[in-house]
Amino acid sequence: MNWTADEMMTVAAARALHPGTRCFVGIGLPSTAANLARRTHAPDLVLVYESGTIGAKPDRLPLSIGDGVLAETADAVVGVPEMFNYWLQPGRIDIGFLGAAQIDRFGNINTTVIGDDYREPKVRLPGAGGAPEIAASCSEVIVIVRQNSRTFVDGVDFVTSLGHGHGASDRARHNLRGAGPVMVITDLGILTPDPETRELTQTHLHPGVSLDQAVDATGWNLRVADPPVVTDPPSGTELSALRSLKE
Amino acid sequence: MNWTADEMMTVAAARALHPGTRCFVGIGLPSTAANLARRTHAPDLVLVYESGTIGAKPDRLPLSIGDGVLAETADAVVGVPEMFNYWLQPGRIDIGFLGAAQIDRFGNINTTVIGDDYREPKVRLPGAGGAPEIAASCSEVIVIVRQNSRTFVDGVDFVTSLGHGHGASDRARHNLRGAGPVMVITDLGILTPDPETRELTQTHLHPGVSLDQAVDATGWNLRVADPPVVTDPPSGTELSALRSLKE
Amino acid sequence: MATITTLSEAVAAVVRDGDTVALEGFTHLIPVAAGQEIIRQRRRDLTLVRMTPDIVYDQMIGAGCARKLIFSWAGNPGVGSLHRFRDAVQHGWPVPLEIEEHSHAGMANRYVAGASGLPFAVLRGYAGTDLPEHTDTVKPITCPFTGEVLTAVPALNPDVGIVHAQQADRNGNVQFWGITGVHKEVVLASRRSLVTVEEVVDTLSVRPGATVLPGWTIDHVAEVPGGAHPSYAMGYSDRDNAYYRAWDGISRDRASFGEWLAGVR
Amino acid sequence: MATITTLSEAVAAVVRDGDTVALEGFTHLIPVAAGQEIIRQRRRDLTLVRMTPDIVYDQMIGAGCARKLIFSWAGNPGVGSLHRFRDAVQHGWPVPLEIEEHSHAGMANRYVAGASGLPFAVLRGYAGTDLPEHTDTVKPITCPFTGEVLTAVPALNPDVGIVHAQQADRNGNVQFWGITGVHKEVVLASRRSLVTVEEVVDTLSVRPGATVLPGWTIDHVAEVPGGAHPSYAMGYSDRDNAYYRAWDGISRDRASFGEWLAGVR
Repeated sequence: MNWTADEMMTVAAARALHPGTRCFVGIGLPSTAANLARRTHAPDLVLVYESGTIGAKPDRLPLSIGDGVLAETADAVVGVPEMFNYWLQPGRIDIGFLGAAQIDRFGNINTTVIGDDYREPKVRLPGAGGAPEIAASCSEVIVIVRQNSRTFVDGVDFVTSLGHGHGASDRARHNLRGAGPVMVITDLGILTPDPETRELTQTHLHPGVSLDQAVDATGWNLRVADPPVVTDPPSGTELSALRSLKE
Repeated sequence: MNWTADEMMTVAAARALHPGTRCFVGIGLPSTAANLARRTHAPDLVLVYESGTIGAKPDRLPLSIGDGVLAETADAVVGVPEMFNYWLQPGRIDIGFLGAAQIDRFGNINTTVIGDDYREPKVRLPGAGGAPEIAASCSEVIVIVRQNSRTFVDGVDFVTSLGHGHGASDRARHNLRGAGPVMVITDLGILTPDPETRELTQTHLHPGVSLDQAVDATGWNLRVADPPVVTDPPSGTELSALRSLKE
Repeated sequence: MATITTLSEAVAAVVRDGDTVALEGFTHLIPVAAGQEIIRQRRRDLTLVRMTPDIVYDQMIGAGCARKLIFSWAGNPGVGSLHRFRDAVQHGWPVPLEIEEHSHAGMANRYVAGASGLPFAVLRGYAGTDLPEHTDTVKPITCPFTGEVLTAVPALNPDVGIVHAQQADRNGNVQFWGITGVHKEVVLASRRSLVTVEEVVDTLSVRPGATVLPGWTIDHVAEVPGGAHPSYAMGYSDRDNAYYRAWDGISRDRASFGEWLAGVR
Repeated sequence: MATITTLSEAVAAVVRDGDTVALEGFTHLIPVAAGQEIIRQRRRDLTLVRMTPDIVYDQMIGAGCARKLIFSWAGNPGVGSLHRFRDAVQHGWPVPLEIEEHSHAGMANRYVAGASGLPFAVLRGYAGTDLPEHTDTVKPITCPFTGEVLTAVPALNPDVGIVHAQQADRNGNVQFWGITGVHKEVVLASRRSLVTVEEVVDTLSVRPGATVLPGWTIDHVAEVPGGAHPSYAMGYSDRDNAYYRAWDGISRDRASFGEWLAGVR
């Protein structure tokens, strides 16, 4: 069975979600991966969307974080202030699942502006949404993003959501409770922060991806595990579950 | 038709509630008076109880502020934090209806302790409940309390709920938005704060009550309007509505 | 995920001597049976937290479970005083009772802060009253935008939060409706939680006005029909107003209370 | 008590040039028809407030109604960018657009403070991000009990708050259910309010998960069936995902947007 790089990325992200995990899900790739995990190895995954739906069990992929199917199938629907104050902020959510327009070697994320001048941006992006507090308060953060040198930059233009700042002690300095990014899952492989320095290290490559590809796709001098692990390819079960989800 | 002093007091309190008024109701005399007003001249009175029931329309007198009949008949039922934060605190409620164990010449109310020593009280009373913020945030406060020298004291032992403090500018100094007590309705008559000094003045006597009775029942040198107005006696309609309410 | 168990096992699992324990329920859905189980298990030195200490806390205080009470209104609603509470405060019987006294608005916001993972809450409250003079946990705070001075109160995060609810399903998801007070806040603010319910059902059918708490926010669920008596569970029982009145007599002196206590134990 | 009137009368009554106006609805129940009526009435110099400026604000910004936007996420959900918003920010077309940018948690808490009559709200937020450097309305605040430093944001009290809901009764009591976002907060925080509804009914029959706002908290109610399109009203309509995708093409250049705008006016 053949698969695309995006399919491999989504499958790898789904695998990172353990059964029973409470997962704060953004729309797009994170939502696809979380719903795939629910259809495969983690049927009891608790999906939390910032629209206020807790324990949503959608039977189709929602296009937005506020689709009716999320409210109809949720264990509880709460207002947006309550979602952020009672559910996210105290650290009740295990995994925050984020995307990025730019990400740097410490997992800091930009979704605000491209360009040096915030007031005169080259490209105006949507902005923060729930991401800064998801990145701050979830026990762990997983980032899903395609790996290329436009996105994997040597210094983000704007820190929308704090990763590991400038290194090991930065999150503690900001009094953040969550551990920050523990995994960046891409179409080429997986990066995890070095336990000492918190710098992202390419620990996994997806099948058929070369180390050079990963290095070329990264805008900084990429650290690499020696040797990187090759990810298991998507199984037939995973692929068919993913494809039926997208129908 | 004969009536008791308590019935006169309740009728006088009910009359003070204008149609359409939003009224924060404590249990006991305030609740009886508010429900009487709803049965007579003000059927559209909005009764708000601190248990979270907004627009309750009980068909019998509730014994507690949290009786089921309040929730069953309310326009909306909200949690207690929301009641205080979204409904009381911003000044959405017109009238706060309070009782008192002690009250002084400026309408300051004690429901906490009798005696000089808070830690070793002569009598331990229930405490504040919702009263301090009701007294602070409602547009106006009406107090219903039996007039006697044990209750009408020259200085309360404990300020549980601020009336006019020590006089005219005290509420402004505490940055309170509501006007404070505008009327104290008793079994003997009605006291209203002097427009200049805010000292309570006996402006009304109920039928058959002498000025001496009011003066004797008051623990400070009572100011009296010259002459005090005699309250209209309870009408047959009022009395029968009140009595059927208590059945 | 909540463990569904018996009341005695649940109380034994969550309440320890010296704990800070909040039994909540604003007139409605008061976990009275759980309070009596704490008496039966002879817990001591508890810091009891409750906006409206009423019969259940009068019982626990009279039984000597508490060394401290954090509260905002201690009375027998619609009836009068709490005699065991007064005896403890005025005469130290059966043990001295320290008090920390707030307003309802302050207590509600303390639970909100606790449920929100914040160290404090801000409100317009206590201004001009004598409460801040006697209560350390009330402080001024200045708005960094307007300069206005408001009041701060610290978060409440009890060791144990206990409430009564109408229903749970077999996964420990709980729903309650009617007057819901600070039910959600106390469960979310507490380190350990116990919900007693009228009924465990196969599937929750969500009611108008109901709040649903997912089972993973709750540690223990125990089925205790009538567990709120003499308070009530809307849809299951009515408030036993006669019992509230009768409690006034039972609790008025130490001897008659002692007889009642012997019956519970 | 709410006045029940037509959409055009209601918008004329509540929205004035220069006002701060919040149209809310978190993906669901977005008052799109009211936004287009504001375009039709050619309001100018508005400060628009909205957590998730999406199609309706792209339309209002493209039509030149706004001089400032206070927001936390400006995009076409599930599709991509807002082209009129980008054109205004990047090129000042049709008029320059000042922005005040927050996170969702910050915006939600600003409405909560506004609804609560407080000048500010406290949260754990913005820490380590570049937002406070560019947004004046984010400041540190210290807990008076623990010394911990948290973040304060000022209250939002718009001149006008507008939401869409499923139902009102003839007294202007409103109910909405499903994803309710900050509906309650924006109505309670705003000086004037307008609720457009799918249907005016004789009597509200309260649904599970529904919020009811009493008519006396609302200034105007207008019956506008389909008034949330292309967003949806649970129980009445489905989200028109195709329209969200189509908007990407309509809004991409000034000419095609101009054609769309001529059709609305």
